[in-house]
Amino acid sequence: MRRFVKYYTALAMLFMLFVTGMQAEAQAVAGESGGAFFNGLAKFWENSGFSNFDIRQLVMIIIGLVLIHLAIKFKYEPLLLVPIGTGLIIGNIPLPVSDAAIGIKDEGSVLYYLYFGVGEGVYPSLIFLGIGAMTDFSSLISNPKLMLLGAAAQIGIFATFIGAVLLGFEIHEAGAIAIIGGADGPTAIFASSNLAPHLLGSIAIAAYSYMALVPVIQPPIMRLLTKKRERIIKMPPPRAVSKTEKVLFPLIGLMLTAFISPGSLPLLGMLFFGNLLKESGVTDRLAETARTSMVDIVTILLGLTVGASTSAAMFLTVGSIKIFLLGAVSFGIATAGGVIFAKAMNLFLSKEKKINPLIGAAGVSAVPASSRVVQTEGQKADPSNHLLMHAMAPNVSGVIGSAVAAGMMLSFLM
Amino acid sequence: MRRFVKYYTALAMLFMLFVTGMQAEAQAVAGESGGAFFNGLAKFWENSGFSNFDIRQLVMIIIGLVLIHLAIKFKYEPLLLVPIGTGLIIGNIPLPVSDAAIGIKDEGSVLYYLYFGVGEGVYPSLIFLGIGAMTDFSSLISNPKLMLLGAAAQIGIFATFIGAVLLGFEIHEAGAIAIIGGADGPTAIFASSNLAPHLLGSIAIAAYSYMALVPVIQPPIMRLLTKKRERIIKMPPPRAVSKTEKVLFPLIGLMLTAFISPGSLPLLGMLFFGNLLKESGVTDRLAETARTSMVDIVTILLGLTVGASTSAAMFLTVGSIKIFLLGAVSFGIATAGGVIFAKAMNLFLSKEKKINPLIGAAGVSAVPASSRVVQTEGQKADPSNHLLMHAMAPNVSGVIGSAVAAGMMLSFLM
Amino acid sequence: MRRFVKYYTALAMLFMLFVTGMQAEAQAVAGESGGAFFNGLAKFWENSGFSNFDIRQLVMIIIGLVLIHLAIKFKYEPLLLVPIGTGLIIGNIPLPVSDAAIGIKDEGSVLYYLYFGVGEGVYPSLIFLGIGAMTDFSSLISNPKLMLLGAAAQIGIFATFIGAVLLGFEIHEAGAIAIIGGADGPTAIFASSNLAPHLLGSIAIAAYSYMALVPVIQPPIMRLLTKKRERIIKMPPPRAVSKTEKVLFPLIGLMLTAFISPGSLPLLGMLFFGNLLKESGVTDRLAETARTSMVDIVTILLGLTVGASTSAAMFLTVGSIKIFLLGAVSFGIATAGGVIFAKAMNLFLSKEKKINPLIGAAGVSAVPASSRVVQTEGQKADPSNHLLMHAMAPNVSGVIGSAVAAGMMLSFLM
Amino acid sequence: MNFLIDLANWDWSDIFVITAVGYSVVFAVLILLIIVYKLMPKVLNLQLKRRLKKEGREITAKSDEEYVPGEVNAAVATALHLYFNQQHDEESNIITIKRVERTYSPWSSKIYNMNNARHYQP
Amino acid sequence: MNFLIDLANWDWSDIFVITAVGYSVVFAVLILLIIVYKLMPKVLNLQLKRRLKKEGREITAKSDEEYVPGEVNAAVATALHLYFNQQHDEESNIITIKRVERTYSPWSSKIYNMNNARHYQP
Amino acid sequence: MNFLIDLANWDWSDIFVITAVGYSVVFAVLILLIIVYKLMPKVLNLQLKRRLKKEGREITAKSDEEYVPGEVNAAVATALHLYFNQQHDEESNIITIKRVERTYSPWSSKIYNMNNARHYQP
Ligand code: NA
Ligand code: NA
Ligand code: NA
Repeated sequence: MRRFVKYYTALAMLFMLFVTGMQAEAQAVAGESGGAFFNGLAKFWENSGFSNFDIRQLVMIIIGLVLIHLAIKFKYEPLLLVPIGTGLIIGNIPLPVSDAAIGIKDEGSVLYYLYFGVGEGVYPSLIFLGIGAMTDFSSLISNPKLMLLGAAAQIGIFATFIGAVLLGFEIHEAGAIAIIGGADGPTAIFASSNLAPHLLGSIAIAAYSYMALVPVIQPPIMRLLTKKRERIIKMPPPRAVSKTEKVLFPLIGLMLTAFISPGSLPLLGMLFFGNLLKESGVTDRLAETARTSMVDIVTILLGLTVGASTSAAMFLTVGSIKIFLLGAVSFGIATAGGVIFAKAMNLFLSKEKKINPLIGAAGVSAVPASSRVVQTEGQKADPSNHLLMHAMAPNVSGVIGSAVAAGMMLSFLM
Repeated sequence: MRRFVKYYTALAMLFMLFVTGMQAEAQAVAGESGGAFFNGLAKFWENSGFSNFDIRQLVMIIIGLVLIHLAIKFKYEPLLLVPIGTGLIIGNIPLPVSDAAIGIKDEGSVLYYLYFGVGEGVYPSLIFLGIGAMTDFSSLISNPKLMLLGAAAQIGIFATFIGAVLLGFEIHEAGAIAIIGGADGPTAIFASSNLAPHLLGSIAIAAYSYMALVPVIQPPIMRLLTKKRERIIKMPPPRAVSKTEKVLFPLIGLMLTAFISPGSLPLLGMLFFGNLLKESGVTDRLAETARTSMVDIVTILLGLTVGASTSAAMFLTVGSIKIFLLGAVSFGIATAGGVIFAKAMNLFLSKEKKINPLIGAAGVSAVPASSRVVQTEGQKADPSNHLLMHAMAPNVSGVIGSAVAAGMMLSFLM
Repeated sequence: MRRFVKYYTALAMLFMLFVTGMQAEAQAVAGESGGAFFNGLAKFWENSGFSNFDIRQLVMIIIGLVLIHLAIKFKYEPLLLVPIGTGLIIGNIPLPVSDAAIGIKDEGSVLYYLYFGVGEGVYPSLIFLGIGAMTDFSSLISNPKLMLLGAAAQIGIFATFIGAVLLGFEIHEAGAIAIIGGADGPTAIFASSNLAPHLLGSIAIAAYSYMALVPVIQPPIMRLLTKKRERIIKMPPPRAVSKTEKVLFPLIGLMLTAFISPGSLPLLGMLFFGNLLKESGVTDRLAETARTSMVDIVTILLGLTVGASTSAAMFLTVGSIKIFLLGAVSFGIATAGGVIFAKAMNLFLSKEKKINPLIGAAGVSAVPASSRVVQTEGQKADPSNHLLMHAMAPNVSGVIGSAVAAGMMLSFLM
Repeated sequence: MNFLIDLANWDWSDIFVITAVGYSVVFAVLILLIIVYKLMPKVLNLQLKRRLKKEGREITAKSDEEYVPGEVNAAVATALHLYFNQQHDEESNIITIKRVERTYSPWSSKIYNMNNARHYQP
Repeated sequence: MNFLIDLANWDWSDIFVITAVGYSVVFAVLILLIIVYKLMPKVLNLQLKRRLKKEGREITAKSDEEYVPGEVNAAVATALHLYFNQQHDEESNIITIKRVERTYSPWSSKIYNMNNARHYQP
Repeated sequence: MNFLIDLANWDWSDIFVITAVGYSVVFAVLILLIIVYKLMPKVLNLQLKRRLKKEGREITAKSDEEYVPGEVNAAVATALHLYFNQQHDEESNIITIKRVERTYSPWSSKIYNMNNARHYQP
């Protein structure tokens, strides 16, 4: 009996609110023209996402889901495609017109502040710091001439620049779009945050999409441009690299690149700084943090806000289609540039020093995806041939080359 | 002898300064009216904390010490009560009137900048990202109907809203205070940073205090509202959940909640994003960082600055007493709401699917404290009954429910 | 044959760009006065680092390389000298006059934003948080009277203040320079960011240089001022310290120092907060993050931007030479102050409680470098004497003393 | 959405509208989620069935995936027992590392901190 | 607190006041801390004594908690010896992890970095 | 450097100048790096030779430091084989920790998360 009373007391308490609410409504009904509750609900509905919905936003959300699907199913650049995809969803939820700052464009919203690091180029710089702290440049140090391949592949950038101008883009926009040809995500984001912020979303998504598709795009071009006889070339193993060389590498690299191309300093200065932290042998704890927590936090925020800043109105345009077309072509040209340059170099090299031209494809800076593609293709021709180490040299010098090219674009166009 | 000389030379050097100082004083005494040194010391004393001291600041410092004591002695929400308690001490040290920016309200001080993330709602969002990356929603996925309990318990929020209006709070203030009823710290901070920044300190401290007291507040209400026969109900073990379901869960959750209640996007968008990083299987390193270093750094800064921003003048008011009263009542109502709703659901469920009504109490979003209370209470009735897993479902859905409710408040009141 | 065609098609494609470029040049040659390409290259050269080069910038870069060399070769304060040295290089690369924001002084550049934490004193505060979370104060708690040595050594600060005024520095500048005598990097940076931002680079580099040279500077002074008979004094092992004492230590320390010297709150508040996180026993995960990822990230950014902000024009001045001279003298005075005070204390202590005066040298706050120097010197006199533990007490109280002194300077001079 | 209520001149009906609409939406959201999550395994299963049918196979042992088998349950119970009686540490992760660390660091608790203190770079 | 000195027109007496007051306050703060920390164990002990008295017990073996016993001291000396002769690594923590990692990663130093480089997502 | 081109009124020759100068500088930078890195080991070796000469010794076994010896190469090949066939995990580091953690945590996958969830402090 006691329990019975308690039960109903509490139950009454729970539903009292509703009853009061209904009474209020009833009164409202009497006094005014309609039920306040249903009136409120209707107004609420009018302002929720469902009624504000624009079909283009649905398209954007589906694109986001596709990127996430690609990342999970095929492990294509997941560390960036998952955040970017989620960002696309978040950024394209229809928002009510309200004083509450929620969207990434609303000054004072959380996303607005987190986007600051993208808009001002801080995140790409910090990512380069992390990359420097995780990359081993010894294959490059042991065989410096392979850096030429990393330079050659940057033809993708300049071909895209001309292409973009031809397709009618304004000159700053063309400069930003060009960097897609470098196959380097943070560099592309850094350049377009400076040159063409309104295209940042399209450029970033194009860049990462093609970088994700490296294992699909590169092999046919590589096979088309090489003969079996070339693909089976075995290269001598790289020499051991001393600690002193590893320490001097970032210092020399920093000074040389910054002197000649100061525009690349925010990226390459950080890259070489990170690498010095790694190789100095006395700052291991800093390098460890730079390549783990720091770069992870920045990656999360970069991906999410790049995605969220890409609104349907800005992305679903003819311009974006052109950017994606240019991206595909420039990737092909960059790959071809690297492979052909390798073949050209072989004309000047003695027989035992010949380069396997496949590693030219690694001149695009998609690290280490390109190197792995080279390894796989090399093994298809000769299962005992391991090109991975050799491919890393053009691969990491491609990162340097792309950043220098981006620095040049900034110097010319700002 | 040589040592003797050195010794005295150095000793002379050491005390020379004092002597010079005394001379200066002596001169000052002669020229002016008093000893410059003691004059300086007196003026210094006038401006130090001891002479500027206000009894209310002492009260605040004691409150800080009590919170720290509770955290250390009883392990009540230590990750937040230790920083908040320390913040209370730091924020209530009497400061001299000076051009040096030290206090959290002085533009340009360190605390001022660190508080930015609280004032703009950035920290709560990032904490939800970390929570998403550490929470396993599988118990919820395996038995979705238990989410109703998480919805039911949110009656605490709306009851508090009405209560706060009744107690004379302004409508925005009432909306902010209401969220205490959700038993979710970051949500309460997020809501009040938007709706009533001047009450943020009181609301945050009330919310965390009651969350800390969950093991004290909930059990009597649970026992009052349930019969032994109900408390010994054993629930079937949850089914295994596939990886695909776990991946789809955050994506669906994100879209549904954001569409219906866009105001909850800064919290729930981040929560589901974090969970996707965890469950995608391809972004483990991002999830790992999000749930460790990132969330830890944010927690430290959030707690410290929330505490430091709570000055005596703002906290030691009748308003705060009302807020604490409302908090206590709303916690009880939320608990009762969950338990009673569970009993109501049992009326419609077949015998073998009956819910143990104790898990309704876990509908408040104090994760995992509430679930552990349920487990303990369940074992008191039947030591072989393990309710922890089942309680996690309403518990995490309580987090979602609270954030949706907070989003509604923002939508209505901004 | 087919391969032959492909090869040449692609090769043609690759060099087409160059040809077109040359054509454009040729046209330009015809129309205008010179080859556009070489014209462009020349203009580019004029604006690159090589032609803008100032010999003083080369000096700065060499100083950067020397700091890095010292850090790597002799492990002198590597966690800060490597970032500062790299920063010096980056900050003294000659930049073209351009709209592109690259340099640390250009509003909107990446380095500009990262420098914010230095300019506003946020980084030093956070470093003190990390230091608190990694320092064990038990040797201090077990023998509090050794704290007097940490106070005595602060004479270095006040002697430097008078010296700086004598050498003609403005009073605020003198206050900032004085803190070098405290041998505490973050404290010196914090003080000069408030009192004399234009000297921050010189002061920081002087402070860290001398801290790096602690093993070189201190031993001769220590030997000069002590007799072998004193150096072999063995001190009783410190008593065990209870957990309660360890928890109370930061709370009492925080309140006492903040009350008397509110200006030291941004540093000491954080130090004791960090230590409370470490000792509370319930916030281990926060302490762990504070002393690893958090402090590492801040250290990287602090060192890099302090270095990069130190331009040749500001550093290569007579003022800097004075600062370095003052630094050397003040280090000597601080060391002597500690040692002599220890000997003075012995006059009042019973035989079995006599202090080994060597540990007075650890009163400068270079933790733990000074303590290790003491240990080494102690073992030279008696290989069985282990002074490390005892030296830690004055060493960590030196940190507190320096921060109080800096707080006083801020109070007087702002 | 502040069109909904005139915030300066609210009356009690506004309060009740906020309460009623707010609480209803909380329920609506969670009920929608319930419906979707209830459907989800069925849809996923459907796909699985279709695929299996195409491949000409039959689904047989479906149930043993749906429910956690008995021995797992027993293990769970044991784990819970351990959990509540052993005061298991917050983060075995970190603890583990620390333990390993100890092995390499022959310091007593007091000395050990000096090793730690080496990190300090003032 | 700039009331204390007229910063624009300071004279040498101001400099000495700053020096003397500043240095005195540094001493004052640390002396106060000494006093409090000296009192602390006594106060704590007092509480303990009271509690034990209430429970009717006597405190006997106080001293062996006050001082680190001999064997611990020996261990400390050994540790210090190892410490200064072995150039023990900065952070055994991280090193340990690396070692364990190696066990699972059969890469030579050169190849090993490629594994590392996999993290790079340009 | 926008002096170089009149960005408002560019013509095609500007485009080609940017392209040609830009691509040339990329090559120039990397060729310079190649030269320096080619010289580097020689300079370092020179120093070594000088030092050794001073000490009156001769350099003999230079080659075995220049090239990775055969057995290392074999190990590399094996490692590569393992690498491409085993789908080795992204970060053995983290995985290792997780494994160790498991040893200390007798939770099944479902319960295990509750342990994790303890971190949540709403
Ligand atoms: Na590239
Ligand atoms: Na809740
Ligand atoms: Na000091």
